[in-house]
Amino acid sequence: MSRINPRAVLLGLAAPVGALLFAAAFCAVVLAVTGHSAGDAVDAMVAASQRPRTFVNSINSAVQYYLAAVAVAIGFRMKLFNIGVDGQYRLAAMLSAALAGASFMEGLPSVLRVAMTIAAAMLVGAAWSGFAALLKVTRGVSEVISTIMLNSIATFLVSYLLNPDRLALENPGSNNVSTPPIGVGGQVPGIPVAGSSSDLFGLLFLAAAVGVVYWFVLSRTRFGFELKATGLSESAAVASGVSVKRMVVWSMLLSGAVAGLVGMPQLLGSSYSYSLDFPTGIGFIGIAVALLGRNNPVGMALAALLWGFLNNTSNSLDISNIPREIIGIMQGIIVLSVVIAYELVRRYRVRAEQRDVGRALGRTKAATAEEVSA
Amino acid sequence: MTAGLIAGVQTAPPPPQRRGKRPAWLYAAIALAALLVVSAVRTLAGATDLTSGGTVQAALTAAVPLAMAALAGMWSERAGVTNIGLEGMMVLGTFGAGYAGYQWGPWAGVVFGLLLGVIGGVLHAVATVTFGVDHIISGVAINLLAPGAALFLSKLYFTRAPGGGQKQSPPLSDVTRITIPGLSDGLGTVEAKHWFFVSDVAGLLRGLVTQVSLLTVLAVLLVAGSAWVLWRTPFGLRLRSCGEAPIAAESLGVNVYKYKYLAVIASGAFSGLGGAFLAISSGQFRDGQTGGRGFIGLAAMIFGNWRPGGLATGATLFGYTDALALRGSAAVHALLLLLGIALLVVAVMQYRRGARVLASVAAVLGALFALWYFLSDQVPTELVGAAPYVVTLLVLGLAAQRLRVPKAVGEPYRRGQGK
Amino acid sequence: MATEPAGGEPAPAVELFGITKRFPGVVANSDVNITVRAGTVHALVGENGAGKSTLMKILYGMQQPDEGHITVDGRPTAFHSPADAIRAGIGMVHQHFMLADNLTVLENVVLGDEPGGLRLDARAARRRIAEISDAYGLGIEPDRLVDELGVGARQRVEILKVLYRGARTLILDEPTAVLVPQEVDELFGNLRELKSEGLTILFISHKLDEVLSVADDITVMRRGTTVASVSPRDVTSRQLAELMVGSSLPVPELRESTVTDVPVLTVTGLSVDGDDGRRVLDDISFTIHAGEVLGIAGVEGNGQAELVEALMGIRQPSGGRIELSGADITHTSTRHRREAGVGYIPEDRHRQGVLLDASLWENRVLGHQTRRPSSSGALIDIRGAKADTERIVRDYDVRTPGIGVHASALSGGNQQKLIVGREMSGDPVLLIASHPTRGVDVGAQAAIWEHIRRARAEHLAVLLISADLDELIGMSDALSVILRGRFVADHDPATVTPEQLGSAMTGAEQEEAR
Amino acid sequence: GGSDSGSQPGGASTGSGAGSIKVGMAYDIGGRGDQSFNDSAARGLDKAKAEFGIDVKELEATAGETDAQKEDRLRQLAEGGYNTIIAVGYVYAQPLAKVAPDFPDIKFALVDSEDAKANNIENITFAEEQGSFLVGVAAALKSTTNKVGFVGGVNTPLIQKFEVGFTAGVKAAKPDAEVQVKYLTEPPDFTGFSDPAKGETAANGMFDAGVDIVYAAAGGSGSGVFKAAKAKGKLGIGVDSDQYNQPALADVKDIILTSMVKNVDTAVYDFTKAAKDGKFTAGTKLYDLKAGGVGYATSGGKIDDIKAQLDSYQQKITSGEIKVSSTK
Ligand SMILES: Nc1ncnc2c1ncn2[C@@H]1O[C@H](COP(=O)(O)OP(=O)(O)OP(=O)(O)O)[C@@H](O)[C@H]1O
Ligand SMILES: Nc1ncnc2c1ncn2[C@@H]1O[C@H](COP(=O)(O)OP(=O)(O)OP(=O)(O)O)[C@@H](O)[C@H]1O
Ligand SMILES: [Mg+2]
Ligand SMILES: [Mg+2]
Repeated sequence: MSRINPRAVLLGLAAPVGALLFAAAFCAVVLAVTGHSAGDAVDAMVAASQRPRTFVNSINSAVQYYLAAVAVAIGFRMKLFNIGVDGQYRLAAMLSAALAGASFMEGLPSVLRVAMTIAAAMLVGAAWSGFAALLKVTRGVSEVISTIMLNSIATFLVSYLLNPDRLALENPGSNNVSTPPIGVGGQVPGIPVAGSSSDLFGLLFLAAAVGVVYWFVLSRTRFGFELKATGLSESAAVASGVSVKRMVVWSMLLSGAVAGLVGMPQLLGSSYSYSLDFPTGIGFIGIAVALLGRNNPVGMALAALLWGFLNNTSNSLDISNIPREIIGIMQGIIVLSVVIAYELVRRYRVRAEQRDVGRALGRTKAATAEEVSA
Repeated sequence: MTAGLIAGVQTAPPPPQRRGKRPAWLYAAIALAALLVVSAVRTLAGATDLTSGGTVQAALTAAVPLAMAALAGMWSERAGVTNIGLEGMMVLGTFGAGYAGYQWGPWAGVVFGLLLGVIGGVLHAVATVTFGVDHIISGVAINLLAPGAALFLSKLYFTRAPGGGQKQSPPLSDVTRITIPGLSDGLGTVEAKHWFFVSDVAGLLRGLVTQVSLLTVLAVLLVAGSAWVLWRTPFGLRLRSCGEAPIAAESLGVNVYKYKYLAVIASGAFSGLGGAFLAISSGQFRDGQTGGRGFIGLAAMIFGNWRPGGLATGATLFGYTDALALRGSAAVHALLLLLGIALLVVAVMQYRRGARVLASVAAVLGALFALWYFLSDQVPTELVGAAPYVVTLLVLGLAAQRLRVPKAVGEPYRRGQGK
Repeated sequence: MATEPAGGEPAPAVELFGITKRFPGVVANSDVNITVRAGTVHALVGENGAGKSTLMKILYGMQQPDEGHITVDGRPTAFHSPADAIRAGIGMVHQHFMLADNLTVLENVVLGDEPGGLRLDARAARRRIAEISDAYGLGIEPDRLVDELGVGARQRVEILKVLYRGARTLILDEPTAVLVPQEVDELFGNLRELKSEGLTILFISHKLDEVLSVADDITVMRRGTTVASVSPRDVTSRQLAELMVGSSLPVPELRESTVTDVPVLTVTGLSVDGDDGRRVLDDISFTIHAGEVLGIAGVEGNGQAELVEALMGIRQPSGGRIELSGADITHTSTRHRREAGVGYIPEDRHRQGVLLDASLWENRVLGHQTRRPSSSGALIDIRGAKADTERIVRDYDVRTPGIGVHASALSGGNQQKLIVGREMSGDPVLLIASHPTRGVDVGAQAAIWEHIRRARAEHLAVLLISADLDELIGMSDALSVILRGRFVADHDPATVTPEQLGSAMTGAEQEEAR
Repeated sequence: GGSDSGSQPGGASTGSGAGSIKVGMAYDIGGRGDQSFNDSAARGLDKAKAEFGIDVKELEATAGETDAQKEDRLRQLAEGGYNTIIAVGYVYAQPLAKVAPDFPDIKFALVDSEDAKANNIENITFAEEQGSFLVGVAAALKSTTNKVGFVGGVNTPLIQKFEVGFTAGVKAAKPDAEVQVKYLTEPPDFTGFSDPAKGETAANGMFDAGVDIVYAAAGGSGSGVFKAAKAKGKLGIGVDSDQYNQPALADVKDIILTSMVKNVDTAVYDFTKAAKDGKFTAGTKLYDLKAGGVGYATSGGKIDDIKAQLDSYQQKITSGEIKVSSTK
């Protein structure tokens, strides 16, 4: 839009900020009631925020959350709920780790190795989400149900494959099982940060690029337009020449491909192999982050940072004798109150807009009271 | 579109004509035929566990929380509110049962579990009914919030309780389990003979009369009671009308908000009960105990076409595969053959209905499963647990036909805004 | 029975005093006063958006007035919900059907007022329904699923619902909109029957001849207030219409013929099967030439929707051939057809025509996302789309403060104008117009007709489907009647009357000929 | 906790000046009160605290977290002045490998893993297979049906060590006995350690198939196994600590034949004591039968009659006459 409407900006900020404040207040009350000091909690979090290591870890977490959120958001744009990002990234990380660690990769140039690993992960992610898409377009099976099932099936498949008889390494004496380690040439170097022992993920830039591409595709391309149109009204989209089935397939595939990336920063920047303790559950965090960021590329980045920070303060809270479980409550409250706040703001905006239309058309009586009829 | 989201079948055409009720004998005949096939496979594969009383018993125990979750989903969706927050509400139920159960006995646990589920239901109702938030989004939020809250509370209350820990409650005592003495043993004797069909029926019956928890009995009553309330009472009619045509209901003086609230709260109560049953039957509240059962319950509800009988069947099927998978892989191996046969039956049915492509897909899959059975001795242990999920996908993908979603499910409703 | 106050005239069945109702941005009713005599048929007329439905919803307790009050049978009342109104003996049949398809007729009827205590007494309900159905000759089977009923039957179920609740005052909001003339006659027969039983009827319609034939009193509304109360004996339908709009009426008409001999759309032997496998279109053939408008008359549900969908590529035909300017497009996609120059004004604009939660310029892109000026290549040309939206807003007189507002903020008529403007852009060769002026007020109607006429003069071929027979007759160069999925008659619009069309549409004509 | 010493979890007691050590403990998922592995470690810590009056701080892992977060946990302890740090669980191997070199003055213990080596790390490992071997012998000797069962919580190499040892023990005592094996879940689904319902179903399946004794190496799910045994009048074998004496299992203690004890508490206590006394030694410290790191419990008296046989097997293992493999 040509003009920046201050009201729109204000309203856009009101919801998340209001929800955050509400969640913080709620948690403070919970802490106080259960005999903890909210002040200590704040101190602990402030202290954490000033520690370079927490900073790095938060950003690194955020990078993964962001990728997961984008994957979720692609579907959300057309009201398609890819709950299966979790299974998709785990399977993708596992298989691409096996590929990256395979001995024949050793001879290849580094860039090619990394590119192949990432491409493999995207393919696997897309293939796994493709199942859900296929079931939906051919058989009308809700993707909510099928992706939930596929998540569980992915778990079993990964444990089947992560076995010395198959893709994992024979590693006697270790209590962990993992794929062959990825050699230096297959790794993505991190960015050192002063005062922190861990580096920022090099694939931070990949996440940023994904964000830019996401923004561009959705707001500037025909595909993005059709995705949005389908989300707003499937019937109108069909009448306008959009093939909804094709949109379902493409958005699921794209979502799965991005989901495949979720495990890459960790795999290529820190773990260098897929093992039993590879982080899980990021797909579900992605859903929360996408909701919080309203599928907006910048909004999701901020939300991912918030989530990353919150999840990396648990150690500090623990040290200060604040139950870190409060973080879980806080996150739940944030999401619940933010969606309610968005809804309230949306209603307010619609009414305000209609009032504007009415005023422009001279149909409103001059001094009608601010009737709010909802 | 949200309306169709949770629906199992969305693009499939509406069910053809035959909408009238199918007679009870038909269902009985289908059940009988299924039992015959199962017992044939049991005999052929020598997998006695396929129809043993123990399996039935375990299946029943596993099915109860799923059935409660499915019932919860049905109540909510019949009133037009999609509820994927079932999982979270179940988590609250498990905690409630743990909290009250270890202090005041299992029935107090049941009540508390129910009450905590209700809190989850109220949250969902406030968000979706009062504030018109997208139902799926609200459900996701509840699924985030509930485990966080349960964990926080469990750390608070259980850490210092004897036998408890930060993530688990002290042990809970079980409710009474009933066994019909003479019958149970008699059937056991017959079952042990491994006669074709006869022993299978005996096993089935024995499972139903041995060590049956009062909670299971309660669950059966709740399923039947829900059917009665929703389909035989004015209350039920009004509630269902809110899921089919809320504006029409409103125009006849039905307070749609009230019924939606009641339905979602009932949904919370059933989820809470499901959670409580889970905690009590496993003797403890534990963090992560629900393990996605809320979602499976939802799948069972769709499988059951939003009807009590159907969802009970769905829940039992999941419970059965789950029980088999846990009890031993020999029976799961036989399950491959069973699955193969079932798929071939589906193929024939779809072929007769004219769905050629579907029929061939089913046939090929069926043949592959059968082949897998004949070419192997057992299913790799890592894959055994996947059985319930694979079966669900196959059922939804290949067999689900006449699913009828409540028409207004998932749609926002506001009073006085009907066009 | 209406209560008789001590002596003299019976109290009016309903009186409305100074009713005012505001919606954000709109004053739907302002200071409305109406008196409805007991035992009469009272008609309420007015343009779209004049506030008729709102007023009736207030009377029925579905909405609460900001100011004013209501009396029923002389007693002041306050309705907080339809339940209150039902208790006071008021029933309403809404402008749009209020039925749950997946419930039975019985369930729909008794909903909210079920016989029996804890348990629903289905037997008692069935008996009551049969009684009422027989008493007024409604012919209703209580155990059918509503899903299986046609419009006429649904209408009767709606009336039965109201009677079942013992209503003494019936509100009928545009009950005839979806009925064919014969069904309208039946309905009016029912209404007279009800009146003779002492019931009071409030009746809303846009069809002024109907109003004149059935009403005892008429109230005219304009811009949210009552502007006149007249007796049908004293006015003509023309005068009534002018009261409604405050100016003289436009008439749909095509001046000189512009029909060429260049075929644009040629359909041969088109057949379509419905979702349930039944044949809904059977062996349809026709040709539309450049500069020609082909009108299709028919009762809703006789295959028009499927014909349009088949032509647009939304539904696959099971047989036959569709040619656009000589090219076979039978199996091409909707997008391809749109790119080939097919414009489409869908019958349900909210479902198919606009994205309510998107801005006007995004709505301009809809359906044109592959063509200039909305897009270039795979990219959306935002600047081009915005500029062209400005043009449409100007040329088609879309009343809006800007092109950035969401479509939901516009009134229905203005949304429709935007759609027409969009579908006319990019020089279409064929326009498929389904009820292009439905729910649009007379001013906008005239503008839309004018745009169609102008494009026709520039060799546009038009397929026009409308329930408004005057519009069909006035705007078409040729007319076909569709009945049960077949073309059953062709008429010359220059000579045919609405009555003739009506009987052809219901099949009465065929039977006579036999 | 198991010892119910009234200790404040996570609370730092006021050090009474003894020595200058402050102990930081990083638990695996489940933490204090898991009635299992972590609890055992906690008991050791409680004992040390009670005896030496030292300052302690306990933190624990969250499900699904990354190595970086584990590393942060260790570093926060180190930076917080805790100079004696115990990492409980093999999941801390990689994180500790990164942390230890940066804090050469701090003494670390890593339980259950040799994957991180440094001259300030003591690797505490246990010969679970040896302890499991002995309870396997007990199971075989006590079984009347010649069928025994093994229920593992999650199918990981660590739990496989229990299985392998158990099977070897059974076969050693009765070569013709059959061992049925079931894992409740597959990683990364770790709910198998906390789902008693699953344990019960699996155990019931075994009992129905004629098994009469089941060894539950399944953490918290073990209670389900015992519940099934109790209902069916069969026997169960506990794991990690002497489960006969666990308050949470009081209801079912009478069917607990024995338990394979893994004395994490002893190891933790020993390590703490050594650190306090300045006797820390880096490198692997194997807690096997010989060292008293593993063994079997006799509470309840159900194996008193076969004690002699068990002792002779124990003797053979400690003497090296029997070698128990730890992998399949
Ligand atoms: N719930 C509502 N919120 C906001 N505005 C409304 C609402 N209902 C009606 N309006 C507006 O009030 C005005 C009167 O509408 P109403 O439906 O009463 O018109 P009507 O006379 O029945 O028109 P029609 O002939 O098209 O049915 C219109 O401008 C309409 O858009
Ligand atoms: N249900 C509703 N909820 C909110 N606003 C509504 C509703 N219905 C109509 N409006 C608003 O009322 C205004 C008028 O809408 P409506 O379509 O009824 O106007 P109208 O007077 O009939 O105009 P037209 O004659 O052009 O159709 C618009 O601003 C519209 O957004
Ligand atoms: Mg209008
Ligand atoms: Mg109206």
